[in-house]
Amino acid sequence: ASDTKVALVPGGPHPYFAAWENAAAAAAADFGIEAEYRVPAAWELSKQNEMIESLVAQGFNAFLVFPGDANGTNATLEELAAFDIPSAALAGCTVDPTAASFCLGTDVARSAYLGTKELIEAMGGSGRIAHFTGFLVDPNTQLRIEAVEQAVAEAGGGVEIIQVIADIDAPEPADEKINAFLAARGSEVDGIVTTAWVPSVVAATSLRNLGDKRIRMVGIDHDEVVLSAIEDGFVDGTMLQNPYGQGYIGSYAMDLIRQGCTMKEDAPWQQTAQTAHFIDSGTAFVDADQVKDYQAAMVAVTDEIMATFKDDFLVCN
Amino acid sequence: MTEPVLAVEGATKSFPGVKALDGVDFVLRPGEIHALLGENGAGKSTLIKILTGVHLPDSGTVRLFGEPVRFRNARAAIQAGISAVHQERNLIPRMSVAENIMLEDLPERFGFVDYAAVNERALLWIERLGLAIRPDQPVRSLSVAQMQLVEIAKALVLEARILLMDEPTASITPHETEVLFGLLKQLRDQGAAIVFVSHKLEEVFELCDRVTVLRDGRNACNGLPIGELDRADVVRFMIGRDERTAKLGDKPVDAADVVLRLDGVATSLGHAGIDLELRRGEILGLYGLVGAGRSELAKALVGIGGVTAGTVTVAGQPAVVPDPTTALQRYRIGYVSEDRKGEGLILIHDVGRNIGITIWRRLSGWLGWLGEGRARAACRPFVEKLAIRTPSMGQKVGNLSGGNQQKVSVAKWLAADCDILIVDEPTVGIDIKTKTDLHELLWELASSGKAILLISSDMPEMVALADRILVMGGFRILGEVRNDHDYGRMSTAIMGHIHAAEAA
Amino acid sequence: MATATTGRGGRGALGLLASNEVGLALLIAVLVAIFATVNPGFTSPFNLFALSRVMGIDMVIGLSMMVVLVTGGLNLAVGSIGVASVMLGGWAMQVAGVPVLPSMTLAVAFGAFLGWINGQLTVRMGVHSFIVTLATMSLFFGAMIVATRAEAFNALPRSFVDLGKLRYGGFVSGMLPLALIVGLGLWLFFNRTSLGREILAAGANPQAAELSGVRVNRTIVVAHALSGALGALAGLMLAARNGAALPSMAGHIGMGWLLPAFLAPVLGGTLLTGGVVSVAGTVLGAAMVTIITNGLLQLQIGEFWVQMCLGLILLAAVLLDRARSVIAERRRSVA
Amino acid sequence: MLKGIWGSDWFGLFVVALVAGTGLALFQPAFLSPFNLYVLLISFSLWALVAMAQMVIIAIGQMNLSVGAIGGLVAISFAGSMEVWGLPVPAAILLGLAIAALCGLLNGVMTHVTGISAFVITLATLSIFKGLNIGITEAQPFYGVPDVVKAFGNARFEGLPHMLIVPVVAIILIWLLFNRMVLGRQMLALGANRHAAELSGIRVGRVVVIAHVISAVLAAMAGMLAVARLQLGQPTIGDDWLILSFAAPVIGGAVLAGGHISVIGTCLGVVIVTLINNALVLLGIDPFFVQLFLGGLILIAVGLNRWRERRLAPA
Ligand SMILES: Nc1ncnc2c1ncn2[C@@H]1O[C@H](COP(=O)(O)OP(=O)(O)OP(=O)(O)O)[C@@H](O)[C@H]1O
Ligand SMILES: Nc1ncnc2c1ncn2[C@@H]1O[C@H](COP(=O)(O)OP(=O)(O)OP(=O)(O)O)[C@@H](O)[C@H]1O
Ligand SMILES: [Mg+2]
Ligand SMILES: [Mg+2]
Repeated sequence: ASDTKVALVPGGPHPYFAAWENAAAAAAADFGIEAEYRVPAAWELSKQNEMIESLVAQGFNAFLVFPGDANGTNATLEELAAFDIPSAALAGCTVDPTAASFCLGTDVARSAYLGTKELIEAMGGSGRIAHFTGFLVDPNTQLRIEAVEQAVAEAGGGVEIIQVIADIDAPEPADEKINAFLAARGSEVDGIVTTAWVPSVVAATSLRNLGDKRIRMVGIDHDEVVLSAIEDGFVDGTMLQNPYGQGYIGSYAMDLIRQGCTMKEDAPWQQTAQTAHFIDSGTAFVDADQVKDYQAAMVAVTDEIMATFKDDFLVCN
Repeated sequence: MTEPVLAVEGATKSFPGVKALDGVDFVLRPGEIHALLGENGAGKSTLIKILTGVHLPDSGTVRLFGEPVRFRNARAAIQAGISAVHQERNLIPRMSVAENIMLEDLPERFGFVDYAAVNERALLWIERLGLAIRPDQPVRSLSVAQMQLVEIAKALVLEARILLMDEPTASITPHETEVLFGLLKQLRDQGAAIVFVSHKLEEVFELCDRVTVLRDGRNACNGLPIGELDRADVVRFMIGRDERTAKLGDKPVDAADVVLRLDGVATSLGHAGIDLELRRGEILGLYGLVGAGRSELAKALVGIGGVTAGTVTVAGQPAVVPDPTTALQRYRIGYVSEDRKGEGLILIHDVGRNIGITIWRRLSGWLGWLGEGRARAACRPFVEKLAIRTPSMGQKVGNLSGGNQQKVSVAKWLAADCDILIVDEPTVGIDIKTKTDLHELLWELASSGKAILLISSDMPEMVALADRILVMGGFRILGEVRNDHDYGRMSTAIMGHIHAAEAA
Repeated sequence: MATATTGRGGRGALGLLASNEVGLALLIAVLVAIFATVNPGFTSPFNLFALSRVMGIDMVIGLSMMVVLVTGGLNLAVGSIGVASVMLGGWAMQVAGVPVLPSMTLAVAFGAFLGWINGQLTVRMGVHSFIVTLATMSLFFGAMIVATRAEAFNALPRSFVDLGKLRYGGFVSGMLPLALIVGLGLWLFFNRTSLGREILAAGANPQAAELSGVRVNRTIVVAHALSGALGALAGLMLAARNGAALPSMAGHIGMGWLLPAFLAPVLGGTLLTGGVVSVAGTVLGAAMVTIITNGLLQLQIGEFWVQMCLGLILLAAVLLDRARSVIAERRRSVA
Repeated sequence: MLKGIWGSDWFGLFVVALVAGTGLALFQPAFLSPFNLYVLLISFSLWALVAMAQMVIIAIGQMNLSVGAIGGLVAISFAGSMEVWGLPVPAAILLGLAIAALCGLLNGVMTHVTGISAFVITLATLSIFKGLNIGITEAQPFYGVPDVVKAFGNARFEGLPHMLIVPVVAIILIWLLFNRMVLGRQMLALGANRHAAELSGIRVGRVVVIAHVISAVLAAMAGMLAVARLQLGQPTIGDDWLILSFAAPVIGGAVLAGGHISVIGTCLGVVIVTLINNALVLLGIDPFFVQLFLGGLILIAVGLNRWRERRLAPA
């Protein structure tokens, strides 16, 4: 057993992160460390910062943080570093230069890009797309908007984005706006790509209510509503991530770093728009065929990363 | 002797820094109108508030038909058959006159308010009080006097056995007072017990049967029959010594030195063809019945409600007054509002801050710097001059007695040291002693070269103070009376102008 | 004769005890004592530093709302103004290469300007500032998003970012003394200048103030401008702490600040109806809330139950405070 | 009669809404499509209840910051009780209303007994109710909403959503309350001048508590409608209600200090805000400009209304 006490801190209360709790428990048992999942009271950068600061005071000595803001969280991680407390960005990345040892998660831009590609394919290579996404002030939202644009551009002239609706991270406004959009342009639009949790759920529900299988849709994340809409054919697929793997591998890595390992510079890092130290925790497009056993797929990815993680990314003596 | 309906024994009530009541006894019998008198701050309203459940006494007992009672809220008192007109206005401005009058007990039909019945029953009392307003009119469109009458109607409509009236006549004119007195006497003869608070001793002698006087929260006398007393006795009970008549000496008025002049002024409030001259050293009276438009004219002069035609000349120069700030700072015109609660005072601020407001700019130094001590020091002389009864300069004005609030409202404008001072009903609710002082003060101000426009519904006051009296009605000037300080002649002349206009 | 006109009669020791500020101070002392015993981490230098930093920022946010509450209005756009001004400041520092101090001044001036717009709109349109600032909250924020494309300025000069790390005596963040100085300034403003007194008078009873020669409209505009400037200052403090000028700093359209903004002054005894201000109360109110939040986060409470406990403690605190003032007031009037 | 309408304080808003609707219909024909009108009515249903919940408290001169938190707590209790305990729908509705009544009772009793401003009390209870919500759900939605409820959220009759019935009934009752019932008049009197209301023998405590209960029940109805509409019990339901709950009544002419509200004005306030939001989507505004337009349009709508009022004033 080691004295590592790692905190897994999401951006706020959100179903996406629920798997972190199990991951933390599993990691604690498997690696003989302490690992706890701690949720800020509200989805707000300053709340998260306060949370992290108070966790330091409680003796946590390693942090896995979903950045409340890709830029803003850096200052906090830097301060942790000043106290020799290692940290890493989980699920989403902080922007370089950063004190985070690595970013283990989903390349949001790539996920949006791939999702759009899948959508375009489902539409048969041409048609009009709408993009529903989250808060504009979230730097990830920009990346997603750009990634969708890029995928569309690469598809040639046949595909066109007819509308982007942002700032719909709360369910009631999302319902209001998505349905208004479908009312106004439902007949024009051929495909919908959503790159945030709530819009995915709401759009899937709306398509189901309309009984509309003409409009194709690719969502994001693993909400039950989206998954069952995929099964029933209202949604073509969703871009899944691997939150459990993030929490589990992240805790493992933190313990090793606490024991003196350092990050390898010439590791198989991936380069993203935000950071040069990105590790893909697994992103997969899940359609009706895989929706039943997507979890197994993710476990496989997790195992695969675990198998080589220490050798690939760390220098230990 | 008849059984008392209401008896107070040894009532005591303290507020932070003040002992408002100190062992007061009071006995009210059926079929009497009982005067409750005393200087400002003597504790009259506090006693009334104890009887209506607004305050609980610290000690002492209240007996209703011999049974000890303890009213925890106003509702309890109302249910026990006590209704009251409080000194402060307590109306809901946006609601109609009728609904305000009936608020204690709105008639219902099938679970809904029966507005026909509301209006009908309210109208009855509106008419009995001689009020010329519609029951469905919103209260906020009324003048101060009309609101006071609505407040009275609100108390009368309950037809309670016990009626407590805290200065009901403070801001109504003699005419309405007459009507009210007729009603009250009628109620008394039907067996009601009425408590009547007033600073107008003439009214007390006309109306009341017995007198209780409070001084500094104690009984100065307890329920003496009025027939056994004369005015001097009552005054002695109230202030502990003999009444003093105002010493108003000779006052030069320079007829050539016109400081304020209106020529054919019309205002957006409805005035038309107003001509007026106010001279240095002069006290010019403005008399009229309720709704004559005197207060409105005063407001127009300080920039509230624009002048739409004619010219205003201040100190020989044509003047445009866009707002009260300009009136005060540029033309040195001040206005003491008749509505002290709404427009005169800042009830949640302390005495010092209320009096000082007009002079802060003048007192302050670099960057507007103004120390609390300096500001208060500048106000202190006025607190003393008007004998404002307050534990300190830091007392909230809202906690002062009604009369003392009025004094603060006047003191503020004395401090402002204006060349032209418009005073609107300045002595409403002020006790006789301070009233004398205030009259002398206004006289002194005029003697020292200020010009004063006095709006008052108190005819004796008008006759005592004014050099000339303008009679107003229907937002016009009806005529002018040169004052020879003879009450009989003056009141005949004034009423003559009013009746002439009514006849026309 | 009871015409007492001297000094502060009727206050005394009990009067002091009855005051809201003393009540809050007592509560804070009790809370600190409890948290310090229950959790040793609470008094660690790291925690004290972090706590004092958050406290300082929340105090300025609270003060920024307070100056408008005094007029009987409110400013929903504090967060929007804070973010918009800081983004301008960030741009000046990072892109335009303006030195730090002038950039900060620019940001504060811009905040004052946006506040001035709020004030002017309120006065000119004659509608409640609630509506005006509701609209400008979106308007200012929207303009900021359009101008910056929601991109953060994350390469701010070192000397600016270091302000966030400033510490005194090893455990007091520089933010706290700054907030206290601002508070002192505002106290002087409201209690020792004619303009400050006029703002209070106008807030309590605009008609009476107007008739007494106070330019009520001007006091409203001044208060809003001051609020904007303070909002910008809070924004700068937060930007220094975050090491970047972030569009997300105050949450969605700046609404993330509304809670601390209202909480501190209202707990501190500033009336929502205007006319009564307590600068010390606002400062102490902000302190109390940050201490409760911080202390609570360190107790071992199931992570999803923290928010409910926060509500319960807050409720308990205001109830205790209320009981104290009722008892003190009663004693005082009997005495 | 006509003159009464012309002079009423909501007429200007009505004109503004009409102009906005007409303009929108001209620019974007889809605005008048049955589906869009249905979508608008759905939004109206929810927001009208939310606005009404706040309006009742504004009427008594207080504020209720916990409207959204109560709505959210009821939403998850409603969905959760059906999913976890398998409660039949009517029982779940009753449970939701009962919880709301309890929340309202707590708010009302606390403010009245302690005399602490409702702002502070409801801020604390906001945290408690939201905290309960998060504590129970751990931020996970309840998915097991019965089909009847889902169907109700989607059902329409000739283009009118079934759920519209809830706010329509509520609006009529609230209108009657404030315009025709003693209790409502007492609420307004209390809001205008608490002291005067007390002196008039109004049982202030009772009125305050009832107002808070009514407010909470309205919030609960909004919460349950949101569940029916979203077809799941989202813990985040209610998080976004606060601003709108104040905005609609105040745009509709309510005096924030209390004593005056307009039920029709509040509804028109909701209509205007809903129209603006709809327009921003229908006109395909670049997302970066949405907030800018939103703020500008609110300002213009309120400005137009004010301008009309001022023109009317001297007449
Ligand atoms: N709520 C209060 N708080 C503090 N002091 C009060 C309060 N109410 C009354 N007082 C004080 O109690 C004393 C008696 O006041 P009260 O109103 O009974 O006088 P009053 O006889 O009615 O005078 P007036 O003729 O001026 O109306 C005054 O000194 C007043 O300042
Ligand atoms: N002809 C009228 N037109 C409109 N309002 C009138 C008229 N007559 C009376 N009023 C009412 O009376 C008020 C004007 O009275 P104002 O206060 O100016 O009279 P006043 O002469 O000062 O009398 P007082 O102050 O003694 O009541 C108005 O506010 C209005 O409500
Ligand atoms: Mg009195
Ligand atoms: Mg008058």
